[in-house]
Amino acid sequence: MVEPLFEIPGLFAGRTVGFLLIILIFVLTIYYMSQKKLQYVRRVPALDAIEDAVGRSTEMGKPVICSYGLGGFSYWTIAGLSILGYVAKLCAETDTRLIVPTGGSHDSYIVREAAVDLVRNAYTTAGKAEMFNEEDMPFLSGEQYAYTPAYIGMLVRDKPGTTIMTGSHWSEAMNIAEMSNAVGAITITAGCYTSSMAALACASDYIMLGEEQPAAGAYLSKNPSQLASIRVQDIYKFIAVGMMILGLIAINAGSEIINRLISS
Amino acid sequence: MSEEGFDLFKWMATYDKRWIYVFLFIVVIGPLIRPLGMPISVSGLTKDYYDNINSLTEGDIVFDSWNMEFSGYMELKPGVLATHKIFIEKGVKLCIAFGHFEGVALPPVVFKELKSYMDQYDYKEFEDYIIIGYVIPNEAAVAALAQDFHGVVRVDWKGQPIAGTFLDEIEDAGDFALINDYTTGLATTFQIRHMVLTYGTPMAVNSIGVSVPGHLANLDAGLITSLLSSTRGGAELEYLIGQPGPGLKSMDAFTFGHYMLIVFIIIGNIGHYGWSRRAAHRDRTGIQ
Amino acid sequence: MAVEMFEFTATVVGIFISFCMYTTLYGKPNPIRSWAEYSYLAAGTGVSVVIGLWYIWNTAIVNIQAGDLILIASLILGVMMLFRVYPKYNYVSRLPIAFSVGVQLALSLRTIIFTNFLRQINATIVKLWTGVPMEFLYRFTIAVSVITILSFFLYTMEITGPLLYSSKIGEYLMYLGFGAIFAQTFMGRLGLFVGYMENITTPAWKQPYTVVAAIICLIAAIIFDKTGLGEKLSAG
Amino acid sequence: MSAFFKSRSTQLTILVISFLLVFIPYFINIPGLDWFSTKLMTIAAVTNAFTIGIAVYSQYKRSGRFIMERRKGWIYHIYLVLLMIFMIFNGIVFGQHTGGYDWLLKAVVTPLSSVIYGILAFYMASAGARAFRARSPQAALLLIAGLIVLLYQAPLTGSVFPGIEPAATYLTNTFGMSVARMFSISVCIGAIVLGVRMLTGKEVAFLGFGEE
Repeated sequence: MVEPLFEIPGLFAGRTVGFLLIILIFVLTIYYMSQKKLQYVRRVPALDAIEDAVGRSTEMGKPVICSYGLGGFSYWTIAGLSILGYVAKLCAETDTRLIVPTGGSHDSYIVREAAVDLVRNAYTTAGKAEMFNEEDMPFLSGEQYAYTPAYIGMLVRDKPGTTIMTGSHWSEAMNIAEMSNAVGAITITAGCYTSSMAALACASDYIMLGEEQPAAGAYLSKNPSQLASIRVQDIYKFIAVGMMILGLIAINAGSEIINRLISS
Repeated sequence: MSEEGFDLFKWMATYDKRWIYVFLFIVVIGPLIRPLGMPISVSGLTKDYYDNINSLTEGDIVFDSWNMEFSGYMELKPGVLATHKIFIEKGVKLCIAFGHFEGVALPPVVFKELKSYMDQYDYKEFEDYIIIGYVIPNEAAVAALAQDFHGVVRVDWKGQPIAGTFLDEIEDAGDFALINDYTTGLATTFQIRHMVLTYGTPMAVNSIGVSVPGHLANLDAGLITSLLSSTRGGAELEYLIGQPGPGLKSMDAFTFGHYMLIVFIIIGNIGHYGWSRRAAHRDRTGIQ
Repeated sequence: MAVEMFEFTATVVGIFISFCMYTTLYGKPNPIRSWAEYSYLAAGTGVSVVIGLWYIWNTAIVNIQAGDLILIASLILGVMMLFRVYPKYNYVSRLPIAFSVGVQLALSLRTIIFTNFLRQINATIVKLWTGVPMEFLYRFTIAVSVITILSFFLYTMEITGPLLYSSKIGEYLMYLGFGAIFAQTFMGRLGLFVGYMENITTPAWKQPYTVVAAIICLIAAIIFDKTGLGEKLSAG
Repeated sequence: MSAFFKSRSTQLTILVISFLLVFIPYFINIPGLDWFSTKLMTIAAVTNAFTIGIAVYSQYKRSGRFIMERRKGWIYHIYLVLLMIFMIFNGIVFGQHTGGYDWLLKAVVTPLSSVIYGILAFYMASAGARAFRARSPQAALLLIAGLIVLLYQAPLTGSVFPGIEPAATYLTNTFGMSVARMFSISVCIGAIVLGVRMLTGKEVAFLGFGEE
């Protein structure tokens, strides 16, 4: 590591810039969350893919399966739930049967309650409260690899026209995506870690890469804190890119100033 | 195009996927029962890992974290055994911790494989290695262990006190000469954050293939010092230390498994261009 | 002999139950697969409970006995956590959850900015030309890839102008990366499968059991499928 | 008393205080606080370990429902509950390194753990065989990079054609690594922002917080 550029008395050397960056995230997030005007987030192409796929299921008279991952409360799950709400709305409007497998981890049953409310609301808002059936949101298991075969069993029995996997799906995603493909469903997935993105990019008909999912979730939910999150992430990506470009220019001109700043 | 040719293309595009499963079983089990001993090459990554481990000296204490389920061990076995052979030969002392509850099934299996080696170098439990058990179930546990080792761990996995052993020299994570991690991705991130970043202890990682891309970024960022990737890396390490084991034995199956996939990809592409693309009914939805 | 018998039976049953599980690949439900699945679920949960208790004993009780009385709090909070399963009093569990989430959040936030952000940026900022052409190619590619791929993931602005070119390049480079990552992931999964097959074919005495178990399970899967019994007798 | 536990502000206060007690000493040197925060970590680690009790209870409850309602596969749930109880009883009474517990660990848990993840090799293979098609420029790049790295990873190729190693290493260590790095950067910020949202009480509904 290089010599730090500066030190602030009382703060541990080498941790100052990190500390300041975290504080800045706090400030920016709270600022954007408190703004009356909603932050702009662009519509991601994934949403068109979801609409098309649900439309195709409706035409074929086949159900749609949409899961929101098997994690507990997380960054991905929140996004997954927003997308689930949207899919429920589309299904309610077009009278398409929606099946939502839930469970998969020890924490998942907390999220399940939120998911049931969300889907019920979507049906009520569309004026089709009587169409909502909680039996179509079964809790499969609290264990990942009991959830997976049960999910696959569902695919085989119900032969959906579309399978949408959002939220955080881990290694089981490949089993499900392959089986979904085998039963002829359009498979839309979301990758939430590097190797899963690469594998799912092959196994699915459409994949939401990394942050495309939270962006889609924020776009659909119009929730100020989700929108603020995407905004702050973008700002920090600019900071990262800016630091890299400036740093590369500086270091190739013989100055380690940016490296020293980062190490402060 | 002739009628037969058309059928072949159709088969290439639409064959039952279970044929892939059958072939994969055959190409893997076959060479394991009758090994061919094909040659392999050694990558720069493995050479660096070997140098990293080899730079330890007698009496150095290594935090040996077995962050794997039994399934992870199946993939990392060659690397685990070869690395421990180096440790044993060098007289490095090991503090073994598990990051998954299935870890408790591993020591009898691993030490059974290493028994003759341990006898040869008189390598004994409690004098040379101590198993502290499943002590890193979550991030808080890793951070606490890193900051105050003896405040968290007082007994080994069988309940015997560790006071009076070589672990007396350890106060925090900074006192380990190296963290050696065999990982399926459990507590590794937490160890990087709370042991490496905070105390600057070097860390060598023996990772399953799935996590290799992520660890390459960590390696480039200097967060880990070396990386041994999957079974292939283990086999290369066996080759470097001149001790053929399960890794080199399974390399034939490894080669055939890869070639088989390549053949099926080629078949699929021929089928795609020869049949599916013209039929094109699948792509009509407009979705990739 | 008792020990050998123990090893022998565990190994043979292990091989058989493995192939029961592999019948999943046949693609149709059957009871032997359900049996394997439920055995794993039961035994796996059993092990995790026993090991969890072991952890609590060794980390809390042993340390309390040694005089670290502050750890008594961990037991109290832990017991409060268990109230979660009891709907009437589940609010009791909210305090330990709040505490535990607070601590975990702090641990993750205080370090992640260094490992995932600053160190990664720092590693990208390097002298491009070191006199070795290959090194230059690597460093230059990494710099271009990271910057362009990052620009592909911007969502709060319309992608136009130079950003459009950058994000398009980023997308293509990312797919090159995905190809490499897919291959590495396949290597990992194949390594696991090969490793396990090596385990059940070495030493040589296991080989006949492996082959016989594979054949029996395959035949069983076909019979269950053709007779329709699989769907009826499996767990669903 | 119950009002105290139920109060949303109590929960948020505890969340924020425990956060600060662990977060601050990492950056600012306050004598004594470091020791205390280490103890808090151990307490949190043990507290978390109790969640296994919740997991077992949910499993038991779910199986109970299957059995009571005689749903399809209920007989498997009887087997599951009995085996689970047997395993826990044996492990606690006779210890972890002996008897039925050890046997089941070796005969059931360890092989099936390997099989369950090992099956993914088959799905990866079929996904690759099915989807590695040059359908678009992106897919073509994926195909080319994938084939080169797959070829290199087959150990025989590397020793027969040494030229493939630099190509494959270049792909994995530059493009593959960059994807991982980009992902690492963006996930990090996402995680911190989520933390802020939780600490400001915007997301805690998911934890089952709030007035009743």
